[in-house]
This record gives sequence, structure tokens and C-alpha cells, in this order.
Amino acid sequence: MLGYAVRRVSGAVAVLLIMSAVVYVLFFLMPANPAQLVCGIKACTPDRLALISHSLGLDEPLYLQYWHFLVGLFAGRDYSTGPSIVHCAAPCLGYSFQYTEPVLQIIGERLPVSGSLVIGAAILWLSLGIGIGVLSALRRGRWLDHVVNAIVLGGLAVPIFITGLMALMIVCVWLQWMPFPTWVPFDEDPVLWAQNLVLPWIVLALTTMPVYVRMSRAGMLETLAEDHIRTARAYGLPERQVIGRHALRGALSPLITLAALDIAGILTSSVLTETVFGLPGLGQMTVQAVRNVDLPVVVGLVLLIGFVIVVCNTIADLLYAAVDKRVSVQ
Amino acid sequence: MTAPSEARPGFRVFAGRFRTDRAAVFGAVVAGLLVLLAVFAPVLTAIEGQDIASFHSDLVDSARGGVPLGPLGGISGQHWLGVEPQTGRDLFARIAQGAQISLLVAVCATVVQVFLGVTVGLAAGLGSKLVDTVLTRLADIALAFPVIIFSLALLTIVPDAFPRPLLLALVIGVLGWGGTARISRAQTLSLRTRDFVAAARLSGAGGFRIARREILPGLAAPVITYAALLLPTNVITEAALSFVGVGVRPPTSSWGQMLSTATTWFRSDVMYVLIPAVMVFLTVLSFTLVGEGVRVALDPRTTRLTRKAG
Amino acid sequence: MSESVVSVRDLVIDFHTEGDTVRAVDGLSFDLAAGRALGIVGESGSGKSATALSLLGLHRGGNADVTGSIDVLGTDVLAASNEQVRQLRGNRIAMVFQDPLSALDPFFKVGDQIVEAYRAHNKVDRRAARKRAIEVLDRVGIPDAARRVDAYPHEFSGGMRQRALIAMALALSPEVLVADEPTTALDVTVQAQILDLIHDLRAETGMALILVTHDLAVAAGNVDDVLVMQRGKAVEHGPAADVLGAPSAVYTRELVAAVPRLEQPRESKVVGGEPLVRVDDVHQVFTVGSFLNRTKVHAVEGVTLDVLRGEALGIVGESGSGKTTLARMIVRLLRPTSGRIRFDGRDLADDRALREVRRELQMVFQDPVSSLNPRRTIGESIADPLRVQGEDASRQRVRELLALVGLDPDRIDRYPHEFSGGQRQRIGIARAIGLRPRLLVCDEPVSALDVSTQAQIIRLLASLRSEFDLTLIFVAHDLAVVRQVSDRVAVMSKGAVVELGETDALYDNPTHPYTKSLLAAVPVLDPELARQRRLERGLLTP
Amino acid sequence: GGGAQSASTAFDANNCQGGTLDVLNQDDAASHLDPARLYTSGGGNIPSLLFRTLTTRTRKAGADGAKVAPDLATDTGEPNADATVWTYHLRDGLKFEDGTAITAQDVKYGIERGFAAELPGGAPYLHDWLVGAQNYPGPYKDPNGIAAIETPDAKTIVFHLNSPHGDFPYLATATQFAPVPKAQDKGADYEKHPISSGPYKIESYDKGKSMVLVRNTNWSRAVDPNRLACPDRIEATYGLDPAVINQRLTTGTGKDGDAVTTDTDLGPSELAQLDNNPDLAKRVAKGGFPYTYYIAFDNTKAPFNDIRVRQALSYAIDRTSVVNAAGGSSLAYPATTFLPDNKNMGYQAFDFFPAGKNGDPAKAKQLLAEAGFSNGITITLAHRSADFNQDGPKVATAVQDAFQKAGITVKLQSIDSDSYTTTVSNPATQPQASVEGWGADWPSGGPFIIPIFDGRQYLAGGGNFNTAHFNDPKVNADIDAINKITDPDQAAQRWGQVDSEIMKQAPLVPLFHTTQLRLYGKNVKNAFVSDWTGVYDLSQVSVK
Ligand SMILES: Nc1ncnc2c1ncn2[C@@H]1O[C@H](COP(=O)(O)OP(=O)(O)OP(=O)(O)O)[C@@H](O)[C@H]1O
Ligand SMILES: Nc1ncnc2c1ncn2[C@@H]1O[C@H](COP(=O)(O)OP(=O)(O)OP(=O)(O)O)[C@@H](O)[C@H]1O
Ligand SMILES: [Mg+2]
Ligand SMILES: [Mg+2]
Ligand code: NI
Repeated sequence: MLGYAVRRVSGAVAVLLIMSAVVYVLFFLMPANPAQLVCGIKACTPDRLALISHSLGLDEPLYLQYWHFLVGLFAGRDYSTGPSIVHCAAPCLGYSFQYTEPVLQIIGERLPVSGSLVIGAAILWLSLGIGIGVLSALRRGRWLDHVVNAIVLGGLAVPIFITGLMALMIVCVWLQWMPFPTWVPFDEDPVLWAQNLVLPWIVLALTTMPVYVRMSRAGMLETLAEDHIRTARAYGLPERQVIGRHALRGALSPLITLAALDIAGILTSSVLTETVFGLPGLGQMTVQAVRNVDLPVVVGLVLLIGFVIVVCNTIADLLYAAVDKRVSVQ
Repeated sequence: MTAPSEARPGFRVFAGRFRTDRAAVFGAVVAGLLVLLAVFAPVLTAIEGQDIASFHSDLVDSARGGVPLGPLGGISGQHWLGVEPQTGRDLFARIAQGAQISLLVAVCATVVQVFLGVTVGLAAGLGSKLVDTVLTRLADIALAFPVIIFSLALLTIVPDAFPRPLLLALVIGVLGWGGTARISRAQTLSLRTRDFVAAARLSGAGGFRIARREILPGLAAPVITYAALLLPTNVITEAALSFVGVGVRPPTSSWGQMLSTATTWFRSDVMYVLIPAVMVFLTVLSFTLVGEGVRVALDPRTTRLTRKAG
Repeated sequence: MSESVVSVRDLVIDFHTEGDTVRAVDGLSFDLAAGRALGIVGESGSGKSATALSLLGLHRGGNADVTGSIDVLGTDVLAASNEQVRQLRGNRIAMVFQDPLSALDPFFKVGDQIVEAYRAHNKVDRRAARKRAIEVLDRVGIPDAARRVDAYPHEFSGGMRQRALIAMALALSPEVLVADEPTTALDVTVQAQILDLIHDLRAETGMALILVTHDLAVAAGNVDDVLVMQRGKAVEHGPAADVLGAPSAVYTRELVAAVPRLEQPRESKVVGGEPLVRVDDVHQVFTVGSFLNRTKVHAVEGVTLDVLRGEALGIVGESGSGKTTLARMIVRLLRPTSGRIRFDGRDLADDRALREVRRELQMVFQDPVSSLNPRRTIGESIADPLRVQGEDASRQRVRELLALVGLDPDRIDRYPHEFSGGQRQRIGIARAIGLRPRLLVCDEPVSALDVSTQAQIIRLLASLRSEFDLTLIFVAHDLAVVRQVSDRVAVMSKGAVVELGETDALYDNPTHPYTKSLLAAVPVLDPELARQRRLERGLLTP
Repeated sequence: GGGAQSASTAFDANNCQGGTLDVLNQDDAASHLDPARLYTSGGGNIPSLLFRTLTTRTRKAGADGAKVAPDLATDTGEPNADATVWTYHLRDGLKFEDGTAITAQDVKYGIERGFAAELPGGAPYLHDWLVGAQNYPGPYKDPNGIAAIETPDAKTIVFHLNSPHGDFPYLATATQFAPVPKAQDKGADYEKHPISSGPYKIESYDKGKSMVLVRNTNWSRAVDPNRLACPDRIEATYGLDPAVINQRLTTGTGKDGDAVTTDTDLGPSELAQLDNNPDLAKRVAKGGFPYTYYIAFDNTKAPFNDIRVRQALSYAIDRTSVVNAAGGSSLAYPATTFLPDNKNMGYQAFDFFPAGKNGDPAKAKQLLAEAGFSNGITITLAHRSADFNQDGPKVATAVQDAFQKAGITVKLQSIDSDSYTTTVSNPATQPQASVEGWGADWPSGGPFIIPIFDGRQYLAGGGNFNTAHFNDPKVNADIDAINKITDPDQAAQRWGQVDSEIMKQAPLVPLFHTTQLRLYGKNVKNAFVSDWTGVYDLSQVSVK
């Protein structure tokens, strides 16, 4: 147990360090120059550019920049913002001159938005996706199976942007069921929070769902062919229970892995959902940070995603071992 | 003893089973048509008498933002699928040529993803604790990595002369194997506890052989299902990469790129959105149907639907 | 005769596979009166399981065509609605499956599966159901049932899983019990215990029994009537004493003649000197339980024994005593927790040494289901080891191997699920002997086979031994078979070898009390004698 | 008390106060809310609600709105004879939001902050124009300040320029000319709560997400003749999608009826809706922020060093398809001049290489043949990777298609949006040809023409906009002469002449000028557009 924890944590740290280093190198290779963007385009003279590069710490060799970053991570770091010095306490992911705030703080502010979006959507896509997948496995080859699958696959072909806008058009313009969604923090008003997030949840779920429908359908068919299902039937368990407990359990284990990936990945891949619905989340920020070549924020984000992925995968592994006792955690 | 049927099972049996699955055959036909469209794009476009790059200012309503004149996005005898808003370029030509890029890139990328993913997943699932840890962590990195940053950096490294579709397929493939790897690993972990793996080990089979002969067939179901869905995702990713400049160069078209430029037009020119969306949809549909057919045909235990045939 | 609870008329079962059809049951008719017991015996693949399954309507939705009529407790199984059949299943007619290892859901605790089945038909709360589960597990002889009720199927030995399945059926006290080879994986003591239990239950509740078995002795002691099947047809049907005592059909006569007798001393073969395998104080400890709540199971505790070159060493012992675990350690599928195993002087813990001798160590697995890759044809499964070792892996060779174990070589391209339990077992044997190993470990290789096939396999093993320099470790629960095959026998109990000796000496003069109880539990072919033995046992254990 | 006001009552400046105005935007007001870091034309829209500057734009519709008006200062500036010294006097009664008086020193300090490397991003002009300020490192490193800015007393501020700049009053509208109280300066953090001198102050500001402005009680119309400041409260939401913004403004349910946007124009795909909905069409403000798109190439390099080749390109262009690619005739009009059609900039109509509606490939081919390229030429044309602006793939492919007909083969080079300007404005990395756009920092010919065509503005080290490498002594001399003129109308007249003088030499191929259509909510009144900003002015609109 302890050994496992130690291994997992050290693995995670290694992953994060490699990722941050790779981002540093890639940024170095990227054509856009952050100092240039900060300096402005019109008549930014070379010496002014040099000054800005210096104040952003970009004039140092790459390995030194990375070293400072590491030091900041473990010991904190000071940034000069003009007259005053800003201290960024450990673990300091860096300081964004764009946002004039420590990266950790910026991420912290936006995480709840993306978190709310992902959790709600995940519940939807998991329940709907699995539900539909199971249903179509049971109706395999019948028209219901084909129709449902065709509709669900439509979610992959129509970009989320269009689904989102159409949802807004229908719900907020034609039916006028609710005003256009805005972000309301959960602790401010849970009801409004949910009400505003319903549409984004649905839209995000629609595009993520197809994979779950297909995978649970396939898994279901696989397990239904196994001997122990016959046992369950032979003991007169209601079909609901045979499917819902025995077949599902086997069919779902591969989905655990998938869900962990999607939940972690969606933090940033939900950009479009976030812009369509005006949610100030991490996805939006990622795009802006990349566009602004805001290295500290990008590194911070990459580390965050890496961290979340590692956490999600660890949970998935534990869950997997919990569901399928034949598989040991290590 | 009766006359032995010496023909090997394998492909013939597989094809026989596949053929009996009507949905799969339908999928295969549609997929085939899409491939034909891609292969014969230049010929078809020539028959239509159009090309992908020519502007037709006279076919769009300049004052109204450039919506195509005429109903249904300007569909006519000259322009089979109408024209593109603003530019008046022929949509059929662009769809046909887009099929080349999109299918090529998406299929190649999927192949790369599946190959890498399954290889890594197998190695992690069968290998030692260390191998597993290292590979899973590697998959984590691949998963967590923002594709955009990587591709932007690539822009500076890869010379302009490098063939773009190949580059696209590689970028998407090399960055997108994480999911397949995780799925394969999970399945491998469960399969390796079965006695038939023990039996193979007893016969002296090495890790490679066990992976290929014993585990791989068991991975087919989840991986094929997943791969059929990776395909459309890759079509869209290609569009995103083209957007940052790593993709195909204008005026070359691709479905993903058409779809992403079309999004804002869904109210004023539905056809413009509908046409690429339908193409992507047909691709997803046909590949999932084929994938499903293959999955079923590969699984000896699934019962055939043609039971009365015998 | 009272009214029949099961009535089968002109039953025909066809399995459809690519291109052709297998007729598993061909015009079978029989009746089972309330409270009576019918034994179905016959060679492997003769359609016994197919018949049994059809009684519960378990072919629905599969690749089988079932025609004729099946009437179970007044329900027309072939015509009834799904819900009607569901009501029937478990509650009124229950079944114990032939492949216990895969018949339980690997994702759920054994106890929970019993609870679930029980609650599907009885309106009781979980607590009560759990009590019932522990009770029945205890009754089928699972030691420490109150704790093991929370174990997962893979943590049970083969025999324990089979008992769990029987327990599941018992929990529901059905009116008809269909038991498909319910004791194949059990050692004789437990087997006797289970059979006695079923016997008592029948006496108590008037439950009717259909007992599918390949073991004529088991049938003799436990059923009133016997139906002998061959190639899907009934060749003989009548009271057990008549059919087994004075068989009229040729086939039945052959069967009866092939039954190995415990009393029969073997034509002793001189055992050569030096040991091939030296097992030196090996232990195997499994960690089980959830991530946070772990416990240890000592499966093998300090076994030391030598396997002599060219000998056949029988291992018998109660279910769960560590036979399979020991066998797996010897072929080095499992690394011993401690202790050392040497093969031909080489320490198997050393990977390089292991690689050199890998092909010399082969094993036939206890569970024929999981030992064959469901996605590969049996031909490939058999050819594979040959190919790995660079041997002749031609189809001709594979067909020869199939023929050698008594399987139709034309079925080379079939998949495992298309075979009966016994047939799968033989496929496993074909695969193992293909490489002509020096040490062959057979884990219950014949337990699922009818006596004639069993005899055939035993002959096969014997000829292999004489032909090549084959050393055999033979794990089995059937003491008569073990006596036939082995030069020496080791008796295991609770992870340790309690007695080891020359076969005849051990059988004739057992010293350890456990060995004695084993020998006393062996079923006999004569129904009258069986009845007597049961009474004696009943007196022994109050 | 006053009766209920309905949306139909006419706008009355004296009775327009009240209500909450919602601003729906894609991006934050600007990337930075620090007056030193803002780069706006005429003080910006939202920034101008917080920061008063020495001068400001006249808040009037059309061409009148393109003039300079005094703001903090009492007039638009007193120049000396050759426009190298400019003196301003502050009005009486000016206060910051905290009630402290605004002094000339505060204005000076605000300007000096803009020189600090810690606060980059502002307009570069002062840096180049002020005497001896080239190397000034900002007040944090050099608290002595810039000697070229004198503050003889609390109300007077004098600027010493190194060359004549008749345009100085325009420059003084920039946010760098907003006062910053030194005591409250927090460096880079200042933008979290900049001290207001305008009609509103910040109640809350969540960077990139939202901002709420409330009335600054220390401001009054009495000391500010320009801004009406009608709404009591302004709530801005950032990070919205343009299509959603326009949809919300169109629908106008609930609070959206009181909404405007300061950064989202109607796109081509949204124009068709206006036809079907006359009510909606009335709520569209149409303006023309002076902007020109063109094809740039280095005139000193072959084949562009041959004027016939350059002329051929001009003839070959199909401006109808290019305009369509830019959004159609409602959003763009063909350009044959460099200056946009704006009176204050000195626009004069001319077309030296008449290509007609669809280009004149025959003429182009002929010119190419004369130049020795009878088999045509092949050029590489760079464009931005995305169609954010009008320099993306759409316009580039339109150019490609038109050139094709004239035997000019175009190879397109897509450059990532983020690095596009950097790449094309650095002579070392400048592509052979590129699609570019140029907008004015203020509505005068100077900032439009000088960076592009002044031969002395060619910056080999980067940040170069004279991509043509244009260097005509006559033009240079003209520029110097016009810079001395302090009368805008007179200057405008001259700029128009310079434009035609330049364009005769075909140093670039002008493509089109853009116009903007912008929606506002159905309860919004007084949303008029000036020729300076091209959009309605938040300081003038009302929701009451
Ligand atoms: N699903 C199936 N598909 C095809 N053939 C099958 C299937 N199930 C059984 N068979 C075939 O039907 C025949 C009868 O099988 P069954 O399982 O009833 O045999 P059995 O008498 O129970 O044998 P054993 O004693 O070995 O268990 C066998 O030849 C078997 O190969
Ligand atoms: N993988 C495992 N995890 C945990 N416990 C195990 C595992 N395998 C076996 N055991 C336990 O070890 C003990 C010995 O099991 P083993 O399979 O060796 O018995 P066996 O003698 O072969 O019994 P049977 O005759 O019933 O097959 C049993 O208590 C079993 O529950
Ligand atoms: Mg059977
Ligand atoms: Mg065992
Ligand atoms: Ni300088």
C-alpha cells in the first residue's frame, strides 16, 4: 500500500517534470516571441524588446529559465512588477505578466468553472452513454440499435459549436425557457449554478457520449456471451438484474479507464463549449495563454492537466482493481 | 473418416461472417463509396467542370455577406452541391478533394494511433512493473500534452517541403495514442490472468508471441470499437491543426476545415454546414458499422443472426 | 408412479455454426417423476449438458435450435414467455453447471451471488439472505464459511467454486435439481459429502434430481434410474441397478467394463532412481482482500518432495488443499513465496535455466474453459507450442494429436465454445503432449471425462510414458484413477503433504487418518453397496 | 417625480442618467487595463470611461467626430511656431476618484510610466518624439523623470519634441496621457484597480471574466464637457463567443435589451438576418474605422523592383472577389488608394491602374511580358493562418485565384496568427509578399502613411512596417513639411496629395477598406458612430 503510494507519487512527479521541461523546450522552438507580443507590434525597437525580454526573464539561457522555474516550484520566487516585488510562494508555478497574478491563483479561479462543467457533463454522458449503449446491445441488430447509433454518432459529426448555438437558439431564443447562461458559482446560488450549466452539460455530453455508447455496447455484447451470465439467468434473476449488475459490471471496466481520460482531458478540450456558453474556464484560458505565448500559464496548465490525468488514472487503476478483483493494483 | 476440409479458416470464415451482417456490408459499401469519391476526386470534378480554387463572385450576394444566390446554397447543374459563401467556390469539388485529405489523414493517423497504442498497451500490460510504470507514465504525458503547442513548435522544425498530409497524420497519430494504450493495457491486464496465457508461457512462447497470439485477439473488440470513433475525431483535429498552420495549405480543402469555417453559417446557409457534416457523419457511421462487423466477425462466440440459413 | 415433474418428448437440439449444423441431441424422450432421481451418463460430447441446459430453457437466444417438447412442472419450456421461464428457473428448477470455474461472476463476491439468487425468489432482507448463504456454504463444506462468504470466485479453488454453485442451488430448495457433473472437481470425501447432502435434501423436501455424470459409480449410488446417451440418442434407459448391473446395450456394457476399480492393484512398474524434480520446502502465500483490507491465504505450506525420473506421481487431496498451486509452482507458472524447486538439477528460480527447460515442463489445466483462448481455433491452440519450439506444426500433425486424444480431427477449425467440457479437456491434453515434454503435470485431466474416454486418456498417458521418457504428475480426486496411473501417491491436506508412498502400499495400508477417510469415501458401482456405505458414513458423522 | 420612461421616448442628454448598461465582449477590455499599457485609438471605449486624457476625441457623429477636443486640458494644446513645443493647462476642479486633485505632475508621471519595461505595450510615439527620452527606463529605475516634459506648476505641462509634430493633439488623446497618482502606483498590479479620473470607477474587476463600473462621485459633467455618462452602472462580461454576443443583442431578452458590445462586429454570415428583420437593421451602427488591406512586397527585390511587375499585380487583382472574401460589400469596399475614404485623413479618390470590377489580366500579362516575364511569374504570398482579420486564407486565396488568370502563380504560405505580424515586420523573416492591413492610431494621414512609406522608418532589426522598403526623398521631405502643420484640415489636404504621389509608384497593391456593422440592444439610445472610432461610444449611450 505504502509502496504503491510512493511509486505512484514519484511517477507522477517524474511525469510532471518531464512535461514541464518539454513545454519549455517547445516554447523555445515556437515561432512567436512572447516579449514581442508584450512589447506591442508597432515600432517596438530592439532595445526596448531586449529590456522586456530581460524583465520577463527570457534573455536567460533555456536551462537557466527552467532551473529558476524548478526553484520557484519548491522554494517560491520573487517577481519584479515595477515599484514592488511580488512574492510567489512555493509551489510557485510562475507568475503571469499577462494576468499580473501568480499562475496558481489564476488557475485556482478558473478551475471551479471547468470542474463544474466536467462533472455535470460527465454524469450525463456516462449515464446516458452507458444506458443507450446497453440498450442497443440488447437490441443488437434491430432497428432501434441502428437508429439510436446513427443519432448518437451524429454527435461526432456536428461540431460542438453548432450544437451549442442551436441549443441556445432553441432554449433561449425560441422557447425562452431561460436567459442566456452566465457563470454563477456554486456557493453563490446552487440552483442558478445548475440552471446555467444545464445547456453546456448537455452539449458537451452529446459530443463525448458516442464513444461511451459504442464502448459499452461492445463490452456488453462481450460479457453477455460469458458463462456466468448463463448462471445468473439459470437462477431466475430478473433480466434487469442480469443486465444491470452482472453484464454491466464486466462491460464497464474498460470504460473506467476511458472516463478517467476524458474527464481529465476535457478540462482543456472544452474550449468551444466554454466560449459558446461564456464560461470563464480553463479551456478559454488555455487558448488565450497559447495565443499570448504566456509561458508561465501554459506550463501551469500543462502541469495541471498532467496532474489531473495522473490522479484520474490512479483512481481508474484503483477502481479497476476494485471492480475486477483478478487484477491486482500492481 | 470423412473427407477433411483442408482450407484454413482465417479470412474466408471471417469474410463469410462479415458478409452475413447486413449493417456491416452497408457500412462497407458507404465507406467504399467515400474512398472512391476521394480517389476519383479530380475525375469527378472534371466531369462537373469545376475546380476547387476558382472564385465565382457572380454567384454570391455581396451585400448580404456573400451568401450564395439561389436556393439550397446555390445548387445547380454547374454546381452540384452549390457554392461556398463569400467565395463562390464549387462545393462539390471541395468536398471531393477534401475527402482525399480527410480520409487519408484520418485513416493514417488512426492507424498510427492504434499501432502505437496497442503496442504500448500490450507492453505495459505484459511487461515488468518497471516497464508498466514507465509506459503508463509515458501515455499520461502523451495524453496531457496540448497538441496545439506541439504543432506550433513543429512549424519551425519541420521544413516546408515535408508533405503536409503525412505530417498531419504523424502529428495526430503520435500525440493521440494514449487512449488506445490505456484501453489495451486494461484489457491486457485482465486477459493475462487467464490460463491460456499460462499455457502459452509454458510452451515457451515469449512476450511478443503471447501478446500477438493470445492477447491481441482479445483486444480486438474494444480497440476496433474505439478506433472507429477515433477516426472522426481525427478529421476534426486535422482541421484544428490546419488552423494553426500545420495543416493543409489553402486553397486545398479538407472536411474538418470546411466544417470549422462553416460553423457560423448554419443559419444563413445551412447547406454549407450540412454538406461537410453529412460527409463526416457518413464516415463515422460507415466506419463504426464496418468496425462493428469486424468485431462480430472476429468473435467466434457471438451468435450469427442467420441461424435459419443452415 | 406419481405424476412427472419433467417430461421430455422427441427432443432435438441442433447447434448452428458456420456452414454446418451439429446435432447434439437427437430425439430424446424421458420422464422424471416427483422425488425421483435420474442419472444421465454417456460419453463426452453425447449431448448430456445440452439436454440439461434445455430443461431450463437456457438455449434461448443462442445458436441452438431446440424442437420437440419439454414440460417442466407444468410449464412448456419451449413455448413459455421469458417471464414464465424466469419464474421457473432457480426457484423451481435449479442447475449446477459443469464448468464451475467460469460459471460464477468474477466481479462479485461468492456470497453476494448466492444472496442475489436467493432474494430473486424470496422476499427477505439482505441480512437474512446472507445468513442463508453462509448456512448453505457451510453445508456444502466450505471451511470457515462465515469468512469465505466474502471471497471472490478466483480466490476459491476449483472444488470450492463447484461447491459454491451447489450451495446456490441448495439455498433456493428447488423442486427439481439439474446437476451437470456436480462433483467432477471434488475430492472423494467432499464428493461423498455433497452427494449425501443432495440425497438428504431429496429425502427432506422430495426434490427430484437429474444428475448428469460420467462417473458410473456416482450415478450408481445416487439415482433411481439411469439414461445412457450416445451421440445424442438414448441407448439404454431403466432402473440403475438393472442398467449398471446387467447392461443390455453394447455401449453400456463397454462403459461399465471401463470403470476403474479401486481395489484393482496396478501392474507395477519399477521406478527409476534419481529425482527429476526436487521440491524443497516450498510455500505459497496469496494476498487477498481489498486494497485496504488484506489477508493472507497460505495455499501451500512447506511441501518437500521428489519426483523421480520416469515415474508417475499422483497427488490427491481435498479440494482447496493446494494441489493446483503446487502444480503451478512445479512448472514455474507461479513463483514460490519461499523454498526452492529444481528440475533436472537446475534451479527454476533462475530465468536462464528456466528458459532451457521450459518446453520440458508442460501442464494440463484444471479449468478447460479458461485454458483455451476463446478467440482462436483449437487447431491454432494446439499448433502454437509446436510452432514456438520450431517443431512440425502442420495441420496433419495437429490432426494426429486430435485423433490421439480421441477427438474428431475434422473439428480442427472449431472454437473452444463449440466443445463439450470433456472435449475441451482433451484439447488441453493434446496441446500439452504435442511437445513431448519430460515432465507433464496433469491437473484433473480426466475428471470431466466419461469412463471410456477416461480409459482412453489413461492408456494414452501410459503409452506416452513408455514411449518417451515422460515423468508424470497426476493431480486428481478420483482415487481409483490415481491408483491406475500412479507409481507413487502424495496425499495433500491443508497445504501440506500428509502422506507419500508407493501406490499399492498406500492404498492398502493408509496410515494418515485423512487418507483413510478419503479411501472410505470412494463411490462404488453397486447401488446396494453404495447405499450401505452412505449409511455407514451417516453413522460416522452425526 | 418623473413619470415612467418608455423605450420609445426620444434621447435627452439632460435626462438620460440611470440604469445599468451591459457590455458583452469577446475579450477583456484590452489585454491590460493599465493606461500605460493600453494601445487605443482616441482613448478607447471602456478605458475612456475611466481615464481622462489631456485631449480626447470629439464625441460627435460622422466626420465631426474625427476631431480632437480638449479633455483635462483647457484647449487642444498651444504649439510653438514649428510645432516642437506643446503647452497644456489643466481645467479647474479635476479630481481622482478618491477626491484628490489631479495635477500636471500626475499626468507627467502617467506618461513616464509608459516608458517602463515593466509596463510594455503602449503606443511608441512619445518614446520617439520627446527630446532625449529614447533611453529613459521609466520612473521605477529613474525617478528623476523625463526632462523634456516640464511641469512649471500644478496646472501646466509642457512637452519638448525633437522634431515638429502638428499631430501632437491627436497623440494626447492616448491613455498614456491619463494622470496616475504616484502614491497609488503599484507597478504591474496597478491595472487591477487603476485610479479613475473619468465618470466611472471600478467596483470589481476579474481579469478576463468581468468588470463592474459604478459612478465616480468625484466626476461631474461640469468639469467634463465631452462625456455624458448616462448609465449609473456598467457591467461587462468577457470571454463570450462573437456569434453568441450578436445573438444575444439580436434577441434582447431581459438584461440583454440594455446591452452593447465594444469588440464584436457583425460577421458576413450574420448579415442575411438583417434583411429579414427591419427592426434589427435599425439597431445596427455602421462605421468606418480607417483601415486598409493590401499586398505588401519588398520593392527593392526582384521581380518587384520592376515597376511594370508591380503595376501588373495591381491590374491583375479582382477586387470584387477580394471584397467578397472580406465579407462582401457591406463590410468592405475596394481600395485603389492607400488612404481610406475618410475626409479627415485627406482622402482623394484616384485609381492609377484601373483593374475594373474583376481585374484586367490581359493588361497585367502584357506588362509582365514587357518586364521580360512572358511566361508569367511565381510568387509566395504569406497570410495569417486564420480569418480573425481580413488577412487570412480567404482573402489570400481570392488573390491567388485572380493572379492565376494573369499568369502569376501564387504559392500560399500560412503563418501562425500569433507570430504573423512579427514575421512580416522583420526584414530578416519577411516573406516575398504578404497580405497586410494598416489602421490609423488617429484620424490623420500621418500615422497612416509615415510608418509605411517614410524611408527613414525602415527598421532592419524588426518592427518594420515599411515592408515595401519604400524610400522616396520627395515623399520624405513632404512628410517633414506636413508634420509642421498644426491645422488638421490643411494637413489633410497635403496627405491626400502624398498618397497619390506614392501610389503612382505602385509600392503595394491596395485591396480594400473595411467598414464595421455593430449591433446594440433594443433599449440602447444615442448609439452613434464617429469617423474616428468606427463604433458607437459608451460615454454617450443611454439605456433609460
Ligand atoms: N454452442 C455450441 N456450438 C456448437 N456446438 C456445440 C455447442 N455446445 C455444444 N456443442 C456440441 O454439441 C455436442 C454435445 O455437447 P454437450 O455439451 O451436451 O456434451 P456432454 O454430453 O455434456 O459432454 P461432456 O461430458 O464432455 O460435458 C458436442 O459435440 C459439442 O461439441
Ligand atoms: N489466486 C489466488 N488468490 C487467492 N487465493 C488463492 C488463489 N489461488 C488459490 N487460492 C487459494 O489457495 C488454496 C489452494 O488452492 P488450489 O487451487 O491450489 O487448491 P486445489 O487443491 O487445486 O483444489 P481443487 O481440487 O478444488 O482444485 C485455496 O484456499 C484457494 O482459495
Ligand atoms: Mg457436458
Ligand atoms: Mg485445483
Ligand atoms: Ni529606444
